[in-house]
Amino acid sequence: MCQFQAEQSKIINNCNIKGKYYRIDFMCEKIAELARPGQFVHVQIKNMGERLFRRPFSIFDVSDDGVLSIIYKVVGYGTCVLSGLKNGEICDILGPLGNSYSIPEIGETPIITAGGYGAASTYLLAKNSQTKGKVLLGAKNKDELILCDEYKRLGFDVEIATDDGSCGYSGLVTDLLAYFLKEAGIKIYGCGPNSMMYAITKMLKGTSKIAELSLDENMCCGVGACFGCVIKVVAKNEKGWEYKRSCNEGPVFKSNEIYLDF
Amino acid sequence: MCQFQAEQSKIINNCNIKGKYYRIDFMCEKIAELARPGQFVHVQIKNMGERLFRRPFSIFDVSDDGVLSIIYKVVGYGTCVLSGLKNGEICDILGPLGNSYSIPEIGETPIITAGGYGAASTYLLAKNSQTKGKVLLGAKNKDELILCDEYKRLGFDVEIATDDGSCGYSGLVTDLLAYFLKEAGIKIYGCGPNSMMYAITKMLKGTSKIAELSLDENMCCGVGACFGCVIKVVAKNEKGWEYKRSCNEGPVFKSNEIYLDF
Amino acid sequence: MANLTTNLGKLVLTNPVMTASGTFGYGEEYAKFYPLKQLGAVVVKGISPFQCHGNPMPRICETSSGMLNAIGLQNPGVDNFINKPEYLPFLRKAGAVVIVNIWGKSVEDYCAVAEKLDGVEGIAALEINISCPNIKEGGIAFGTDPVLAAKVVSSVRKKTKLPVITKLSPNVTKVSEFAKIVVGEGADMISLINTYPGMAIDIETRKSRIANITGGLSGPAIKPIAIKMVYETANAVDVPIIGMGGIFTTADAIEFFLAGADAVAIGTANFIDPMTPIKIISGINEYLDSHGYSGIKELVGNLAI
Amino acid sequence: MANLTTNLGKLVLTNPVMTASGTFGYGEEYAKFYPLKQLGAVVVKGISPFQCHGNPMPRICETSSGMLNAIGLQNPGVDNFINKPEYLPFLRKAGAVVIVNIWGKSVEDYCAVAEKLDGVEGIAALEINISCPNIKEGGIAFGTDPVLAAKVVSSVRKKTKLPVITKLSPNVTKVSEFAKIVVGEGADMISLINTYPGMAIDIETRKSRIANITGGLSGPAIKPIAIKMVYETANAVDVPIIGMGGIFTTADAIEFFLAGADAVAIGTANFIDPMTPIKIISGINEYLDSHGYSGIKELVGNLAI
Ligand SMILES: Cc1cc2nc3c(=O)[nH]c(=O)nc-3n(C[C@H](O)[C@H](O)[C@H](O)COP(=O)(O)OP(=O)(O)OC[C@H]3O[C@@H](n4cnc5c(N)ncnc54)[C@H](O)[C@@H]3O)c2cc1C
Ligand SMILES: Cc1cc2nc3c(=O)[nH]c(=O)nc-3n(C[C@H](O)[C@H](O)[C@H](O)COP(=O)(O)OP(=O)(O)OC[C@H]3O[C@@H](n4cnc5c(N)ncnc54)[C@H](O)[C@@H]3O)c2cc1C
Ligand SMILES: Cc1cc2nc3c(=O)[nH]c(=O)nc-3n(C[C@H](O)[C@H](O)[C@H](O)COP(=O)(O)O)c2cc1C
Ligand SMILES: Cc1cc2nc3c(=O)[nH]c(=O)nc-3n(C[C@H](O)[C@H](O)[C@H](O)COP(=O)(O)O)c2cc1C
Ligand code: FES
Ligand code: FES
Repeated sequence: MCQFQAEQSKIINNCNIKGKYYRIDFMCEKIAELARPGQFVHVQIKNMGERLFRRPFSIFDVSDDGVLSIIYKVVGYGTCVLSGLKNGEICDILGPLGNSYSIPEIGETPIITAGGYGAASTYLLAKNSQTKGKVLLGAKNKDELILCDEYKRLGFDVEIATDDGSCGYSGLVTDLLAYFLKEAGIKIYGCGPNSMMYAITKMLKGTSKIAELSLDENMCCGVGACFGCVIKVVAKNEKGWEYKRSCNEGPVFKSNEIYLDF
Repeated sequence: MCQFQAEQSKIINNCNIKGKYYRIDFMCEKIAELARPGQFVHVQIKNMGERLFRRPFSIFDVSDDGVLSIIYKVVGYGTCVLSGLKNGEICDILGPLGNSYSIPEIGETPIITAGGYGAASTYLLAKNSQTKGKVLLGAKNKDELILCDEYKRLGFDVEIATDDGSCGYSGLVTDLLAYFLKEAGIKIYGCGPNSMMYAITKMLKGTSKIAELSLDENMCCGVGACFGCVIKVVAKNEKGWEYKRSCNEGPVFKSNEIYLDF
Repeated sequence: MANLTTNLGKLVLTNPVMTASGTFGYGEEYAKFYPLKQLGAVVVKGISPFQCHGNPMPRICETSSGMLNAIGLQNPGVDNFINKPEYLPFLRKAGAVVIVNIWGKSVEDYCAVAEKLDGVEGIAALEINISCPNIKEGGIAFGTDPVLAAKVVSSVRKKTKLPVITKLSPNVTKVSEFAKIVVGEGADMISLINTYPGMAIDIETRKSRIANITGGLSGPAIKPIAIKMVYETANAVDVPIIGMGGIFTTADAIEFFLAGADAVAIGTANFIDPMTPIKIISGINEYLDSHGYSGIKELVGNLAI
Repeated sequence: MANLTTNLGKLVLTNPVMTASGTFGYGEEYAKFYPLKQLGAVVVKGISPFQCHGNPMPRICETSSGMLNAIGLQNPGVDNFINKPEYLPFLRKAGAVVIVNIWGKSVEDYCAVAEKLDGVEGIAALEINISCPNIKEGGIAFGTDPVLAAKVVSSVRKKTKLPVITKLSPNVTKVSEFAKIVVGEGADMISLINTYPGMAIDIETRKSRIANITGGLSGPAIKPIAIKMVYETANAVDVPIIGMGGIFTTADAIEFFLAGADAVAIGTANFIDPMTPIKIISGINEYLDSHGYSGIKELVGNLAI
């Protein structure tokens, strides 16, 4: 059972990294110490007024001296307010929440498939992995591409796919993944839009490979209390599926657990 | 009929003047130009989140170059948020609202009785008055006393009453007023807590003197549309009174208009 | 540019944005901000056969994303409304489309106002308020009792040739039942929602923040309730629906159209930003254009299920 | 230090602060933040005789100062609840005072759960949920029909020796009528309010933000409605009242006590700040001390009129 807590965390850096993407660093010692790859934090963004919910973000990186970092994209009200917060301001953070990716065993080559801000979720995994592998980064176009250099610096091969071909392969990042599927000794990880995760799930149906995929669902409590964030997983009952809480039993699910109803 | 408008006004100064009292200056040319003594503005304070209402404040002073100033006391949520706003931020201001004090005629000596932030409401009156007179300032204690020097600089005599006697007369400012009541040629003005205004009203009942008193009521629209801010005024009907909107027919009422039901 | 013309049965408006009764006085105040004829219609504060002083103070307070009010329908009475220059004559001169919100303490009262207003120049429709939570007699009592609701509407219907809107109370289990009843009695349109009964207490004085003890809740807080009730009602009756409750932005108004409202009314938002109705009119235009709709009608009830 | 001991008939709690059903899971998650026995009571998510998958996603969305949910009462069923280590056995070990919220699609369902729970160790009371707006059968249908409400309560009453709380729906014209009815049928306590039916639409996708189309509104937005209903109910019945709806701060809780609630429950606020109930327990203590009350009882219903 995971351990987590609420921590009053001071912002020590909050800056634009590219286009709509920002990086924010918090002094957040207790959560940083416990964090495992693939887990997330639930952030109470200050000054959101009438909007009540916390916002979930993957833990991008943690440092030994208690810094917890997030990479976030400004997509709506909360992330917009977040981008305006200043150094020194305090946010209440819950974490580390959810389950985590399993670290590749020695001899396993990790193949990380990530789309958009999904790339933030798998960085700590790559960092903690003893074997270097590949990162397949997908984005709409080259301006939406993030973290290439960071993954390269970890010693990972980075391959790129953009929808419009403005960088790397022109097409879906799952096309790139398809090339590697037959290779032995690989371990597939994925984080990105749910449609991408479901596409990977489909690709793997009927093969013996099992990916670890992180799914995005709107979250309310973030800790497993409200049942607001469920996804369908395979179950031995009359329907063939049941709901599991993506904040608690997830966000990382095994591809053979994920139930596809389309 | 009064003229008023909404103006996007930039904060050019917002600083503590004493204890819980602040002064804020806006660049607010159109409203400043129209402002008359005793009128107020209705300020939409930024970042109030789930609290919707504007907050009403007397126009303390205006300058020829379009600066409108307010003196405010931090008493609750809105005024607290207001005190945190920075130079350069914009507030939406409605004004100038309400009626105004009549300027003393030549030969009339103004006696201004003010309590707390009420002193802000009568400053422009004193400034525009051709005859200098007296200002009777009331406060709980000397730390709550504001604007003495400002009134002196206008050439007014300032007399002080504090509840605890920590400065000037020990007692109610209305006791001071009582001294002057018999003098000829005076014109009484008042602004302060409603209880103080009603006390003055009572003092004047049965005399021939008529004061102009500014009353405070919680306001919603501030322009006369909601009927949320009414006070009882004397009327020729079976009840002897009717409600008038303090934002529209007020905030300044003649003491012989004010209906006392206690 | 999309076509904002709004057909509410016989009543044709240049656009679907009105001001909600009681939040716009008798128009004079907000006429200082923009010409009233830019509005689809002005719905004036509730008018009764007699003059009414309203409730004691305090009458209003802020709540989370909303407000409570218990004004108590203060109004000059129907005769003053018709004759005094600052009321109907002012609105007529301003060229406003005027809808008169009417109320009374008895069925006879409602009829008396309707009768007096019938044939008076410059009135486009009547809105029967059977849903005010802030008066002791009348108001919400009519709007929460099916028999009384039917009686008021059928009686008023006989006294006027004007289109009759019935304003429903949200304080019922199934608002669409009331919609069906009043349409059956001759209501040409439904408007909803009125404020929801509520209360707030000052924990220092231990008094209710409203002298009347309870008040009516309005503002964004109640928008989800209003949207649900409009959706339910639009699926139950065939007459035009005027939706309101917490509309502050263009997006809020669009939500009401998608839920099934043919027109919308702006209430509490006027108090915060007097320009709200005008901003929303142009916002609707932009939304229609950018989403490829040629007119408001295409939006109404166009929810994707 | 004031005395927070709270007497709810036979049920005696160390303090008047509970967690509201459905907002606290089965306690396990929030037990990571503080020991559950610090709470007056834990009210668990609604339990039915059968396992229930709940509604499709999306199930939740934010609204102004509130939220909509249509979880659809997902739950493991009464047998799993009693036996699986993560449910009742966990709560028992944690030393929590447990109130079980129960529901069903028929009167028989309600009785079946009540019967199974009767005599099981570690349960302090049952809360009959006749007010969930998010399921097709049962739920709110029972809470908005006086005859059905009476039937459910009288039937459950016969199946259990535990104190029975009835949780009322706000979606009625006069909630105090329902309070009187269920008290007449043997309810030992009343809790209110459950969520209010609502809806929100995404104007880009034109879809409801909730897959179930409508959901239940909770949070500070509905607090004025809840306060009013508690006030009305406290003046109508003599049994203890558990008040809830938008309690986020100590001041909110005090408002409920002044309105007439004997205890309060924290719902939506848990999602925002898990420490809310604990902060409010100590906040109540401070308020009582600083205002010279020796116990919570002196505050209950002590509104200055
Ligand atoms: C486990 C998890 C990890 C995530 N990690 C990251 C990350 O590392 N970087 C990043 O930029 N984003 C991440 N997201 C998505 C992020 O939570 C949303 O972009 C953010 O909540 C949007 O908030 P907003 O107020 O700007 O948008 P709005 O659209 O205004 O939000 C409205 C509501 O929808 C929810 N919401 C909107 N988009 C999403 C989404 N894609 N996923 C979940 N909820 C959403 C919000 O939380 C809020 O409740 C993650 C989501 C989950 C579930
Ligand atoms: C015509 C007029 C002129 C005023 N001039 C000044 C001035 O020059 N300087 C100054 O400091 N204050 C003035 N006030 C009072 C000022 O409006 C309130 O102090 C302020 O609204 C408090 O807001 P808050 O959010 O801090 O308090 P809260 O208590 O959090 O406010 C809650 C609600 O009560 C209303 N309210 C609270 N106190 C008052 C009050 N005393 N009068 C009216 N409404 C109130 C608020 O507007 C708000 O709607 C004036 C009031 C009126 C009616
Ligand atoms: C201060 C105030 C006064 C109101 N007076 C009336 C009225 O006289 N007649 C009426 O039918 N509705 C009245 N209402 C209800 C509004 O017309 C509207 O139905 C309600 O406020 C919901 O809309 P909103 O949330 O946009 O304000 C009043 C509302 C407020 C806030
Ligand atoms: C996500 C969620 C799930 C809920 N589930 C239940 C439930 O299972 N049974 C029940 O009686 N009430 C349920 N409720 C209602 C709450 O217990 C409470 O009555 C309501 O939310 C009002 O309180 P609040 O505003 O503090 O949240 C639920 C509320 C929410 C927000
Ligand atoms: S967000 Fe509440 S259970 Fe997952
Ligand atoms: S505040 Fe609306 S009429 Fe005065």
